[in-house]
Amino acid sequence: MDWIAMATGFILILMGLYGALTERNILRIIVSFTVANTGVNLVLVAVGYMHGRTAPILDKTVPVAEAVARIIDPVPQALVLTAIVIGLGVTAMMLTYAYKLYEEKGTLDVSKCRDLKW
Amino acid sequence: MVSPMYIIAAGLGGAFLLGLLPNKWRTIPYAITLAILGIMAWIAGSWLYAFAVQGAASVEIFTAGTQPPFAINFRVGLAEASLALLTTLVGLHSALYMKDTLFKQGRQAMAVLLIFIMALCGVIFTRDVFNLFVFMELVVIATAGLVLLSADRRALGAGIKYLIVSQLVSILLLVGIIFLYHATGTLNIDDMAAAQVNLLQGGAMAFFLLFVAVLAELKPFPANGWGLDIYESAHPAFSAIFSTATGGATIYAADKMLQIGGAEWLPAATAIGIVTFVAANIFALVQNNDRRLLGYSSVAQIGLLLTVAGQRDILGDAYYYVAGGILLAHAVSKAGLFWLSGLVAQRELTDWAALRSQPVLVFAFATFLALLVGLPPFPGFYAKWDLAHHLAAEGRLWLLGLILFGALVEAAYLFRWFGYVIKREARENGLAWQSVKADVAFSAVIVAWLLAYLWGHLSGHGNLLHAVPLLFALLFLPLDWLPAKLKNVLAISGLLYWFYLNYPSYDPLQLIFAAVMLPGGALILLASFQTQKRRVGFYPAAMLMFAGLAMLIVAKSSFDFFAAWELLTVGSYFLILRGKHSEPHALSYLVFSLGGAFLILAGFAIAAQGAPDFKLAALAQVAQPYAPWVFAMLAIGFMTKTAAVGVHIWLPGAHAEAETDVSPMVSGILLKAGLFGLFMLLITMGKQQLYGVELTYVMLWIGAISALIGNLMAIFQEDAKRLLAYSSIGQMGYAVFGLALMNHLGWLMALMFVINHYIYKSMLFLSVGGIAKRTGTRLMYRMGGLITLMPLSFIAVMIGIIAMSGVPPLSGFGGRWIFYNAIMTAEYRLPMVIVFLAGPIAFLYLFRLIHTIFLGQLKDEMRKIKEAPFWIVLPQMIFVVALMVFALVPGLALRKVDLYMTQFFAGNGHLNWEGLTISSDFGYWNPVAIMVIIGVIFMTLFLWLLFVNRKAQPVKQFNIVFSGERPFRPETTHFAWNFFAPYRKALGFLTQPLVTIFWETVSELLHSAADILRRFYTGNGQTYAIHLLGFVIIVYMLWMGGKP
Amino acid sequence: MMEALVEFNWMRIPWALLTVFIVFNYGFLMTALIQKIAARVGRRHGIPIWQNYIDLIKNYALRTSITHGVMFYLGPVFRLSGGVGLLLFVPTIYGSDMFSNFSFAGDLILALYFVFFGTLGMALGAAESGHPYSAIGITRGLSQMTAAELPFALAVFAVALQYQTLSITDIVAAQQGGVLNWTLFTNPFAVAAAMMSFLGSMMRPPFDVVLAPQEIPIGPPTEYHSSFLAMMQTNRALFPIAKIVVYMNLFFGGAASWPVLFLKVFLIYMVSAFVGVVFPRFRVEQSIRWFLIWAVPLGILAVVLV
Amino acid sequence: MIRNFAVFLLLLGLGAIFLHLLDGYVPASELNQTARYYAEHTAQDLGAANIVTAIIVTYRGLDTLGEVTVLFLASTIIGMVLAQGSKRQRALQRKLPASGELLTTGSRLLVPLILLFGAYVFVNGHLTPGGGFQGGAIIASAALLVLLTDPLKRFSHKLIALVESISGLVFVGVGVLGMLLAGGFLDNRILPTGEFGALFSAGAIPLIYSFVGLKVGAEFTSMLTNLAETEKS
Repeated sequence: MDWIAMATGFILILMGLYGALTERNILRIIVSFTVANTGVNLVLVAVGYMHGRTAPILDKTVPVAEAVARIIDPVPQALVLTAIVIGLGVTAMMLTYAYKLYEEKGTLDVSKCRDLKW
Repeated sequence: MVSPMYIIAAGLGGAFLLGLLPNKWRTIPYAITLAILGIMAWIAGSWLYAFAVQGAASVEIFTAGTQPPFAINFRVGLAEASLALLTTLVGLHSALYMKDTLFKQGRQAMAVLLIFIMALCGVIFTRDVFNLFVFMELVVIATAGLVLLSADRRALGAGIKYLIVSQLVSILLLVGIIFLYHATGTLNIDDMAAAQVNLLQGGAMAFFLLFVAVLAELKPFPANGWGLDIYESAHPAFSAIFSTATGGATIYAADKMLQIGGAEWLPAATAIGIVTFVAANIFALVQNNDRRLLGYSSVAQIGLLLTVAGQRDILGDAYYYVAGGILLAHAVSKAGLFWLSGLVAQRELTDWAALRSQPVLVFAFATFLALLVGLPPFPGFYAKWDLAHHLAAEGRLWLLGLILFGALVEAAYLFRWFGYVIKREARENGLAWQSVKADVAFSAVIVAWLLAYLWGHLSGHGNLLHAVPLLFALLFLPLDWLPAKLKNVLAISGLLYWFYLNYPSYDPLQLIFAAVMLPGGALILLASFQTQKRRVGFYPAAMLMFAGLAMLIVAKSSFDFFAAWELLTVGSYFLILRGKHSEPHALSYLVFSLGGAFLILAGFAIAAQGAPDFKLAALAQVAQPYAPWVFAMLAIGFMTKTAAVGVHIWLPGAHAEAETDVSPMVSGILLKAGLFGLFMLLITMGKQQLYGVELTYVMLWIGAISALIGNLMAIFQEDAKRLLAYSSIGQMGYAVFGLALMNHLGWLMALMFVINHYIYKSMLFLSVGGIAKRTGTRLMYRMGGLITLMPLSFIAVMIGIIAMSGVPPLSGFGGRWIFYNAIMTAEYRLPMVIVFLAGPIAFLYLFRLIHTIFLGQLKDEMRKIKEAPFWIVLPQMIFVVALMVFALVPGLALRKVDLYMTQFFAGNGHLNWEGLTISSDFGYWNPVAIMVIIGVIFMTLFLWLLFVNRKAQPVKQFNIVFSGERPFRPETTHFAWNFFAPYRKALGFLTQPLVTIFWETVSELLHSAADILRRFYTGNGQTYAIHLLGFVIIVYMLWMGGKP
Repeated sequence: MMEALVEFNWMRIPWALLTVFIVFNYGFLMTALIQKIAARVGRRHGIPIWQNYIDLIKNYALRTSITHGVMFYLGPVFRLSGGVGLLLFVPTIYGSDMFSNFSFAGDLILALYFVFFGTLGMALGAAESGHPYSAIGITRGLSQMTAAELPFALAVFAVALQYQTLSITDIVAAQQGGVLNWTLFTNPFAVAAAMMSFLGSMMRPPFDVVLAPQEIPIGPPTEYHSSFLAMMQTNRALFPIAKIVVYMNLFFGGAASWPVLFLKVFLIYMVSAFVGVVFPRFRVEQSIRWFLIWAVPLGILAVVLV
Repeated sequence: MIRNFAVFLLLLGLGAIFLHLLDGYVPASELNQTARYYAEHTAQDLGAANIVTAIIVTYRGLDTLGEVTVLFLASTIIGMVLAQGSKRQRALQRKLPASGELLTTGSRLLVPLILLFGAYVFVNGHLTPGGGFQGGAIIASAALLVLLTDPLKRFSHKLIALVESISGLVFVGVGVLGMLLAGGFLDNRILPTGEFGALFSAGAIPLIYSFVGLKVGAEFTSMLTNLAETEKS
């Protein structure tokens, strides 16, 4: 049953990529990429999941002694946090470019800036 | 030693510090940025010093006080330290370069630049996969930010494409990393490598994603449209960092990935790398935007580095030497070229002609091109040499072939560009000169020459920059401001002294070649006294050629031979390029010569079979399956230099369009380098069989056909210098024929040709050059009747053509006599037919030369021209005397070498020289007797005629029996145009330019293929992302197919 | 150098002059005779036998002569010294030391290449005259000569291979003893090729486009007159004989005595005359094609089969 | 049309790759070596209750430093690019209609609470779930709420930049201190790890994480304000 999370993550990535590669409007591309990033983050977290275990917080319910048997893998959790932040950074950059594109070319259509080719 | 972690800390601290400063400040933030970049460079430099000089082992730096697999660790070794130094130095210089842009943008741009450099150092140092991902993302965002600094509005589009593609890459990377973590349980690169990732379930696929994502950052062939757009539109200083530092860091990251993947992934990396290298170079053929061309070139070089990384298993400990050589050569040249592009106002390749207003920049440009193409003495040369040898030792010949083909294409479009710089007319405000930018660019030149010295020092073959002739040639660069006459004296004395110095060490064969090349060169240089100006650039090029020749003769190992070969090629290219219309011809000369040189490189590499220092003499012991191939490659390589038929089309243009005193040098001396190569080859390898065909027999036919074709084509030329050029092809065909006879007299004949051809061809080129200088034209039908006005030139040409046609009294006959004796014992007779036909044909174009120029009717506009300048006539007269002496006493030169040659053919067929008669096994020849008899008969008849016609009355020009009417004008009565019309009807079909058409279609094919395929980059960001996805899927399917 | 001068047998010079004198007179008479035969074939009476002597005396007697420059002056000198040189470098009478002339100086190849000495000199001289017709004549002469020389060179090569020597005296020595071991019979293809090339070089009608008396009045020597023309006419008599002597030595067993030489030279000369009267004149490209199609295969055959 | 079909095909290929990954994936029955090490050593080495925070701040501190730099970079570039573009000094002349009643009073009530909650989250990062980034995001949401209610509100960029830079410098400073005093760069044992579970425990983790929280909050706010100011008033 625990593969559902990962499967949905993969499906989200595919949907996000499809949107990003077929949409013309840059804002839609950015949103699609965000969806894809969410999918990736979901996969990241799903990899760390172990059946029947709890969050890696050592408090009264999970004393230090039984930590090894009770908690799930904390490393993907740490990685996903960094991945989210980096996803945000890149999305912010894309938004800036979207703004500049509109200011420069008066359109949000990505296929309009094709003057650098061949 | 300061811990490398401070590089990261300094970068970040500086960036945050800049955040604190008020917006208005400019100079202080700029000073801080430079200071921090300086500190980072100093740290990296000190570590490099520790590793390189003190030989310290690579050091591990832990973070968070815990062992690596559980925390991120850095490793700094020799490679990392040098890459970090490269990154920080390029960053510092670019910051200096971008002073005005940074001031306009303010402190934020400086902070972004600092973080960019810091992130690159992070990518180099980190040993943790996820940390590598974080630093790579930092590089992505910093790049997206810095791209917008560019003044070019199109940078925006480039930035969007870059971000779209990098989003895709980061998705693949993340999925790859997490599954790899799941499979191996660790994020540390070294542990992953130890965990043998392919065996664990799911690990191979995860590694595939990671590997493909990192490769995508390297701009592989199908998916590199976005990279090219950034190069084209970004600020040149940023492009410099992007191509050198980002390229270097990412290739090092890919190298770390390969350590994880292990040997199974090397072929994949090699395949992707070589496809990128060749495709990018071919595409660059049709570019005319300078920065986009540099983009293609960077992508190609990174592809080459990936190929080298893919060969790390067979390169062993030479891996860092080769990869380092190519990477540093690419980095320094690209940085320099991008910085130069900032100085040029317009973006077309031809606009770079504006560089000519500053000769220093031209020198910088030449240095960067030589560095990039890998010409001696730069690191690329040593690296390519070792790479070729390791590939050949492993038998990966198709890879070696592809690399050499790509390098040849690259040399073609780069030196075509150099031709534009030297030859195209420059716009007046073409150069946006700023001293800061120029100094930064020039710093790259200094680093380039330092690298050349360093790589020479490290190479096992001896440092090229220690070779005295090369140093002597380079000495002329700083001396270029001296007046031409002084430099000429220095050059001549240098040549003579070097000949005198090495005289005792030459064996008779080398002595003849050395005599032709060094004192012979000095003799021709006499003609260079006649220029008044400083002649900037002539003497370094000429002396480079002579240095190459001097080193070629005494080369013992294959490396020295090949280095000398490339030196003389480069020197002669720069020499030929000086001619007024010589640009396309010099380019075709260089491409053919480099093609030949690369064949020679491949030949030596296969012959060496992995031996580190391969002696030329060892060519004789090459193992059987390779020997014929080595022979074939080396022979073709040498024959491109002697312009055998098939590879001869560069010669007419190159020799005809060169300057007056350059043509004899190139034609009389340079062609002999090819002959010397063939001599060396035949002495060592002798007869070889390839698929049952005797290779020397094929050479025999090639020599015969080029003799025929060369002479035939010479007949129909209207331009005097082209006529002489084609005749050189014919004469060289004779010499190759003589060599291919493989008997004592055949070789002696070839040597006779070396001497004869040098003397009369230099003489004829000098006289024609003198005439062209006086009459202002080289077209023969526009001259005529110059015998009265230019008697000395006439005498030189007459003696020259008598010698060349082989008529008895003069030395040409000696060559023919030895030729006849040689073919008596030759085992093949059919090629003789063609050579016999080629012999008399020489008469035709010789007569045409002397008739149309000197005899016949004098034109009106040429009535008042004077004799050729003194300094051009003097060498000709010396040559006349030399011809006479050589005709009278051929033994002077040939006796010693005749004895020397006996050792090659077991003593049979040698001449005996007692008394005045020279006799062979078949015939005899007494030059003195012939000269005396003919002289006596001639003088008696001449005196008799003088006595009878003592009252002969000289008449005016038109006083000829013209059946009663008066000749209208000199033009109508001087029979010169289309001189051999009937001959063209009879044998004209032989002179169809088939070879020219063949080579033109080849280049046309390449250009049109490039032009069609480059449409592949439509410019749409999403299309580029689709290309990347396609690339991933294709590599996946190939990999899946490949897996057992 | 000096010891070579001492042992040089000075008597050779007068003997050589004697050879030249004999051949000179024989040439004058024989060429006139051949002219007469050709005329008689055309049902004309033809010139008297001593016509050449009359022309010679007339030309030398002319008082006025003009010169177009140094090379023009040297043209005939080159021409005649070429003819005389060729004669002297080849041993005329086999076996007699008197008449082996200066053949010690060089062998067959010297003779083969010395033929061009005269042609080259003539070409330079005629070109200096500035007359377009002479230039056209020279181009035709040189073009035709290249094709004509090829079969001869192949024949010579075949003969040299057959007798394994390049010295003419040895070749003649090898052909002594009976007609059957002349090269004509031992190597017929070579002789056939050589005789075809002989036609090309004798300036007789099928291949006389060089002089082309009607079209470009006598081609190269158009501008020459008086003593220059005289010198050229002496060469026109001397040079064919010298060439035929080479052919005779190589292919027809040489001549042991003067009468044998006179007979053989006449017969060989008759071959070209015989062909000349029958065939019309070839254009230059036709003659080149003729040589390459007919004569050269024979030469190749000779070389390959020897 | 062909493009969409091509994309579809390629994504099918990618889907195949993911499928290959998916069915090759076997959930781990028990912790692998890295996770086990963290589970056993976090408590007594670093004294942090929240293992994820321990990994983020100390064990993989460099990543976090990288992240923070990413944010700093993003906000700097946005500042640079947008400032470079339009000149924003023109006064906001037109008056927007006042936003709805519910929104103004709601925001006036909620903003301080959100700020407090945000501060709580990043101060207790090492004890309870959450940490610097989550807290910073919450603070930024407060700023977003303010902007929603009053789009023409202008925050002082100087203050934001100041907070951002100081917290960045502190982070780097602590890192360097870790190298000088304790085991290595970013080692948190420069301060006493205190007794387990208390507020002031786990060495420098709370210090680092709170500054990270401040920095992230400041950067998000600066991004929001920069993007907001691009509104053509």
